[in-house]
Amino acid sequence: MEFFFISTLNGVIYGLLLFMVSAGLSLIFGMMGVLNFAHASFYMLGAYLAYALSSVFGFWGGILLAPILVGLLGMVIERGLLRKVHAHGHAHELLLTFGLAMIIAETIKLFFGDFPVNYQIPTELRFSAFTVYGTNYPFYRLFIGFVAVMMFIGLWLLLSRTRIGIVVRAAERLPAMAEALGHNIPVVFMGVFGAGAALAGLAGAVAGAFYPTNPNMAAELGVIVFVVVVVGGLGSLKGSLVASLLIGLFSSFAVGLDWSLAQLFGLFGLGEWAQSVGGLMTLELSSVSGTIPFALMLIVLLVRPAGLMGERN
Amino acid sequence: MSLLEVQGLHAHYGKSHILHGIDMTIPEASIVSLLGRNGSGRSTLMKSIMGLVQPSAGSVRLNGAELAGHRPYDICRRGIGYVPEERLVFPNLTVEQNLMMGVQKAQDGVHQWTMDEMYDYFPRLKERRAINAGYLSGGEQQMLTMCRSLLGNPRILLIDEPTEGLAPKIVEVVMEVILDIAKRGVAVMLVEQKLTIALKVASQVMVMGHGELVFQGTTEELAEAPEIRRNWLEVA
Amino acid sequence: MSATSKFLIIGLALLVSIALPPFLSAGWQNALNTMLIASLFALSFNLLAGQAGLLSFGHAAYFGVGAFAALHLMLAVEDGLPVPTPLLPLAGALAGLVAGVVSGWFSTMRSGVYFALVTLAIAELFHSLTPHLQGLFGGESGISSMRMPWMGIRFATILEVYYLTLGWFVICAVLLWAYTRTPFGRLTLALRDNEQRVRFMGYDAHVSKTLIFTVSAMFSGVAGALQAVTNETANYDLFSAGVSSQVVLFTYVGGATLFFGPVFGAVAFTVFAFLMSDLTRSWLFYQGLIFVLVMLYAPHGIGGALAMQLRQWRELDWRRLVKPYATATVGGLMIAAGVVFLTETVSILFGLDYEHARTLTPDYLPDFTLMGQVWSPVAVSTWVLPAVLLIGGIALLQVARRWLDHSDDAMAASDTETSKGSV
Amino acid sequence: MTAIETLNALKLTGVDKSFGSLSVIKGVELSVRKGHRHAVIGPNGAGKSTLFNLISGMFPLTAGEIELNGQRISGLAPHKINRAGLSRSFQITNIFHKMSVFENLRIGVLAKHGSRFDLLRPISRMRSINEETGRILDLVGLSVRSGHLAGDLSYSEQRALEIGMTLSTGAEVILLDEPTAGMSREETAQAVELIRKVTEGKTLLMVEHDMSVVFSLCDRVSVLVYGSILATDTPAEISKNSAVQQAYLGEDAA
Repeated sequence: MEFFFISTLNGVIYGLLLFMVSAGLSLIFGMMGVLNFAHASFYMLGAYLAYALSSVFGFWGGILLAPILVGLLGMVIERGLLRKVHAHGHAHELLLTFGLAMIIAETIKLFFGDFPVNYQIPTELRFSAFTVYGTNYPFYRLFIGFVAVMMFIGLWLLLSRTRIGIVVRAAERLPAMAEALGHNIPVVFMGVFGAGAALAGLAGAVAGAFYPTNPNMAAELGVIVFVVVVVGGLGSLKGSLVASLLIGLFSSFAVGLDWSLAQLFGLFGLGEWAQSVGGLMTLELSSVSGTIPFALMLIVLLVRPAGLMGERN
Repeated sequence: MSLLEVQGLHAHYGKSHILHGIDMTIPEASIVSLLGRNGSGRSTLMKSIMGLVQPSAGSVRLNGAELAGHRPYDICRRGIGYVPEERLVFPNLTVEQNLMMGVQKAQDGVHQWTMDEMYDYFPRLKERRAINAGYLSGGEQQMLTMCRSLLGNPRILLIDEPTEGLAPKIVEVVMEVILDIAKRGVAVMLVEQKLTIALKVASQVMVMGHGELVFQGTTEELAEAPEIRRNWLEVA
Repeated sequence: MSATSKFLIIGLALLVSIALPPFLSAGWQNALNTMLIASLFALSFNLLAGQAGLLSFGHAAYFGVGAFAALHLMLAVEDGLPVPTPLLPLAGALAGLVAGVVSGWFSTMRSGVYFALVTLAIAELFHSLTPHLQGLFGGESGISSMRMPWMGIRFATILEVYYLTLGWFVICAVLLWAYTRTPFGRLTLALRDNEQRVRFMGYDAHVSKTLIFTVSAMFSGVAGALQAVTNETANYDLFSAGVSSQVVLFTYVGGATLFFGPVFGAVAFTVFAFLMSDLTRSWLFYQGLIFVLVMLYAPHGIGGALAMQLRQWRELDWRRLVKPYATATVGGLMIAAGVVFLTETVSILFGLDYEHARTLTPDYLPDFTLMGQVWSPVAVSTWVLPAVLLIGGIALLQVARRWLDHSDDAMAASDTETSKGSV
Repeated sequence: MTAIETLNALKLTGVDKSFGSLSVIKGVELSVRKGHRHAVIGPNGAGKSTLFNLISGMFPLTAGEIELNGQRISGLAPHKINRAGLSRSFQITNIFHKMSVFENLRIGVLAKHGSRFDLLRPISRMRSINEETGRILDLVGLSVRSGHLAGDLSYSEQRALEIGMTLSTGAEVILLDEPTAGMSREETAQAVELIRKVTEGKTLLMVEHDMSVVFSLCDRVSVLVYGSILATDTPAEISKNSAVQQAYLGEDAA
């Protein structure tokens, strides 16, 4: 029971974090058709900037300022770089963001070194929220989840209740028509790209204090974020949320389970045979927990490329 | 005096030369019907005026101000509304939100439309205002796109094939609204395939063929030009 | 460029790559060997990405599979299987082919971004699964073996391995080039250009793309096998996204639209890495910067841009162009110098050594050495220099561009005049 | 199979197509006689392009059957339909822009001769293939442009190439989708002559808006309105048909 409870909680919170990063990626893909390889780099940049700024403006100052800076950078990238290669097609845009991801990672190494930095939760936030089954559950984990939930609500309100949100949703489907109705769509695109980057930056600023902040954090999260948006459906916010939670829960449960295919065969009396086959048969779920998201992504791409909630291919 | 003035307008789709130097003027508060067969370049003419297709040469002036080369949002804000043939409602937004997308500040001396006026024109839209526009019927979508563009308070409204695929009753309603719009001082440029309908509402007629304007005049003048009808409009 | 001069250049390159290495240090021999492997990998990748227009982000999978297959064969040879060492890469080819048929069939069911994502997912699947598969991939530590002598050749020195790699590279490059001359090679180009039309002209597009994918994976497998033969070991790291990215980088910087473009990129970056990785720890930064600049300003790669200049060689009026081109070159070099200076300065000032030095002198910021000079971080001159380089460089580029635009206009004007005269 | 049926190169029986709840093609019956030139006309949005897409296999049918020379082709993939002897052109020029004009045509000739997956012979040595490509190049009048990139051709040349590519796979039944779309009056006249020349002895089904083109080329005309065939007859009879005039001009015209 303890395993179940803690795993669920951790999974949900990790999932919410994934959502914070993938929401922007999904939004950008839905609108512009750009699969942004540098998106997880914005997450990393958020963490490092928050770390650097927190030494001057304090922890909260860092968390507040870092996403703004990352968002501005995103806008500059969209306006100055992406738009420039747009005429060469989506593959070229993809390659450009792929190059940007490299540059961002190397720039961070240049300033902060090729090792984790000491970005820490301030002591006033370092307490346990509650104690369950004798384990202290850190408050900050809940805080990460809280920020993500607030972000989701904020985003949802913005998109469904405000004029800006309506313009964004309209431009996502029919940009030329929206422009013919008098809306400056190039600026909207730039804003969405910046907002998506800022969200990833916020996620980095918040999560970086809890998880290690190192130059590999973009590469580590990058592919998982792709898994999330593909499984959820490229361009679908709701899909991203569901897929994030799914992957989050899955990762936190799989680590603790030692199921294997051989055990499954054991239920049918083929256990010994499966054991003797070895290889894939005897792999425990916990050791392949890193593999399953990719398998899931592959299956979704092949069977239903629109994803769980996407409407279009 | 003339509101919209097009001079020597050329346009290409890729390599295809669609418009071969169009010259035309549209007076204020008039209804001009643009006739011609499929592929004669009527829709492209509208899109080039709107900036959705970049003209390769020529000028488009609204009250004397040059618009060729401007972006569509700017052209819209300066007073040209556009209702595309494909209707293009935003399927993921409600009827009301679709209408909100059209709202623009009115310029001086232009009739300022309100949401209520739209609902008076088409009570059906009011009933369905909270429904996603993707679920509307073809006729309702046509009403919606016209109202959406009207809310931008245009000086001239370009409407591409409004009656296509609509039941005769709805066609009548739409045409009445078009007449009413013109009465309130908004010029209308109408692409219409059905000759009888086009002639009924129009004060002026233009006929296009192979990317050129082959006739420009009043409905009476067209009636006296049977060779134009035969060569460019009828199945003969 | 005429066919004969192409032939001459290739012949000369071949001659140099055969005759020169014995006179080089082992380090250079090793670098050349790496270069050939990277070139072959990039050539095979480009068959898919450049010629067929299918951008794969997971080609490490076939490179890695080829490497492990070769190692298993090497282990078997150690146990007495009579396979000559020079034929080891055949195992890589076979493994690449098998993996390519399967992944190719599935990934080419999708196109565009979705194709890229499928290939990415397949490679990640390999990367995350292989450390847990002890038998096939040797778990996290991988598997190792040794090259066996054959016909009196011991394959003990890097030079011997280099010649083996060179042989395979030449064979594969010739085969890949011949491929472009076959009907199927032409169809490959047609598929990139307009897949829909190909289908309506009587071709099964899916089968065709699977076949192209397979050929590409097969040659990638050979490249992987050559790497395994060189290193005598391989582990799951071969499947990492880094390996897949490298080949993308080589290919697009070199120029995906040219047959030898990817070789150009692979050679340039391998030499760059070999020379720079000792000099600076920021070389990966420069590599990324070069890639992005190429994507922005030379979308067909450096090779593509050069080829275009070569094509226009005769038509261009060089007397008019000398001045702007020279100015642009100086401007570009100034910007490059400025960027390098700033990057290296940052690298030093934010480095661990400097941090250590600062703790020794808490009151002031100590000087640092760069390019044989001593600089003070608080001196104005230290920052004026890169600023001058950057601003001056950008200004020169602007001037050069204005001259170029001007000469274009002048040329266009003189063209119309002559045509008028002829009428 | 009766004698009459064998005279039909193409036969559509009860063909329906809907996209979701939207019914675009409704119960289309259409027969194209072997050797005829047959036009499909109709107002905007009548479903002409959809009909072509159904025949050529781009979309699956919702209901009905399509036969080519008495052999069922509905449900086949586009490449199989092409191999069965039906080739189509596209309304929007659909060529290989980055390949030479010659190679654009050779791709089709290679398909015709089954050299689809040939990986073992250099293409330059395939003499008969290259000669046949040259003949088609001559036929569509593009010999002087042989080595140029197809993307560099003028628009009307590209349209001619489009027709050449449609012919190159050796099909006996040719579908041309608005071959004169976007052309000026003079270019249209040239295109008509070209189409007449290259479809000699073949069966042609074409979508066309320009009535003068239809009249000068075609033996039969079918009028498609709201997804159904309103009438099929000779051009002269069609122009007298009041229902057709009404569909084109409005409720109470004619």
